[in-house]
Amino acid sequence: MKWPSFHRSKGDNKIESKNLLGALATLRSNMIKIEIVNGPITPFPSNDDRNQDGAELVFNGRVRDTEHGKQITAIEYEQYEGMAQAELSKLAEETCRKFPIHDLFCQHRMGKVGIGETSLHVSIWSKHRKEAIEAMDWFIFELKKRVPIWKWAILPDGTKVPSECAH
Amino acid sequence: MKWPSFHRSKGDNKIESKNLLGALATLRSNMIKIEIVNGPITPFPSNDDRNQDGAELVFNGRVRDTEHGKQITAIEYEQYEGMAQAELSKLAEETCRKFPIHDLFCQHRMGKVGIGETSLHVSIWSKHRKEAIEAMDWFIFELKKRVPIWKWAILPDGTKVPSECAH
Amino acid sequence: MISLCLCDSVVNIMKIKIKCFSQVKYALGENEIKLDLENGSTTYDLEKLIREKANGQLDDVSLRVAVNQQYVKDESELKDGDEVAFIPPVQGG
Amino acid sequence: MISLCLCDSVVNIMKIKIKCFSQVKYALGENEIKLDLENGSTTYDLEKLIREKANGQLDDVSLRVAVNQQYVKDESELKDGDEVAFIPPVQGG
Repeated sequence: MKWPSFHRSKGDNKIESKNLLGALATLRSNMIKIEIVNGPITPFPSNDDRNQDGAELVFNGRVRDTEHGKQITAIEYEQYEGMAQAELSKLAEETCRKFPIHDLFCQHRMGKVGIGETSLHVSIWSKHRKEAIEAMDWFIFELKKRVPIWKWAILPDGTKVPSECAH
Repeated sequence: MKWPSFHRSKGDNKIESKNLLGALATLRSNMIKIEIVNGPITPFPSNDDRNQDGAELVFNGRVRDTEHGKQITAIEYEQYEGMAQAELSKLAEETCRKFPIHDLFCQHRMGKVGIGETSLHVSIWSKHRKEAIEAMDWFIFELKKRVPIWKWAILPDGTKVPSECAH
Repeated sequence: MISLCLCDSVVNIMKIKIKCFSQVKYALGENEIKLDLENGSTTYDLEKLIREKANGQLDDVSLRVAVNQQYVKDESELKDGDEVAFIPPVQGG
Repeated sequence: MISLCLCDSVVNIMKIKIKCFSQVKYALGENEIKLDLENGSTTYDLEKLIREKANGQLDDVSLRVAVNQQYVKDESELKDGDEVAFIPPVQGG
């Protein structure tokens, strides 16, 4: 693979040094990539160079033109810098332990994001469809519960309010 | 939207002619696109011009290098021409009735597909993530039950056998 | 193409086209079979005939029936000109 | 930046940094608050203080506590130099 990334091996495999090459050959390691970015999302590569990933599932969360029924012109994302990245990474690792997926890449955008633009981009690769779908569902569900990122609604008059109380 | 496509309105909305414009404005119609193609998949556009689709979910089913534990060099897809397209279209319509999604586009490749290449490409757009994930899961599950498409495994020695009995 | 005739009178036959896919095609070695069947023959009669022709190769294969590109659930009477397919487990995706 | 002092002796204070986000930032009008707290103060004491300062604007907002960028479940004692955040419901995605 081409990207700087975090590798983690499944389980607690103890590797004897004399069997190292054989063990490495059979060990399936997950690749996780977490990026919090300020500009537009750059989609993760969806190319044909994987020969054991029968399923590739991509989720794009996009900004809608209303929040809680009120018209908005954009969303501004705010993060707890450091903690957001750490919580996302921890969550990705948990997801890879909980579901038999291969790789999980996630990009979350910060700052002002216009209507229709992608704020969250997640790609999951796995052998079969089932685990990719379940892992995607769980990962995003948990992200929305624990990763310290918030939305500010930009209203038509230009004011900016925390999304929940867009009065 | 830019593509030739099939429009269907939700429910049995009766439209009085004098209220036609107003009714059309609020009527949410699903867009369905079903393509059975011979060459490589051309991914459906994932752009920023939708303002009410908070969720965009894309599935790529790719050919793995083994079938039932045996090494293969490619898959050759076969269809019941006419019926495969009809069943896929019917299934897409059912999916749009069963789940509150907006649009469902599907491309299935025929003929020889190399290892790592995409054979099935599905994009679903909806307001929220939940219905997109459920609809994707159900659509592909049903596709694998009823759409008359089959796999022939191409073995390393060049022979071609129906996938289930790749002996 | 092969052609079988089960009828004893020319008046009482209907022409049926059978489309073969996957394991059915593999077992029979044909993409398409044209048959003359006795009037009143059903999908059940035809499936029995096809399974016999396959010499046991389809014994473990469950087949669904489509007539004129529509799945049919129960045994149904065929009519002249019908296109029939015995559909092995599908494998799209 | 605002600075509050709850201590009566210089020896017994600790310096705490509070990070403010979303509704907390909106209510307090600050990104970050530096406070001197009495030794032995807990996350509970600090949350009470913050809610008071918000003049009722955070009454309907549930807050989770993070100390040094880790969620903490129960009331915990703070120590000098801690970074604390009262985390309103998150909204990523």
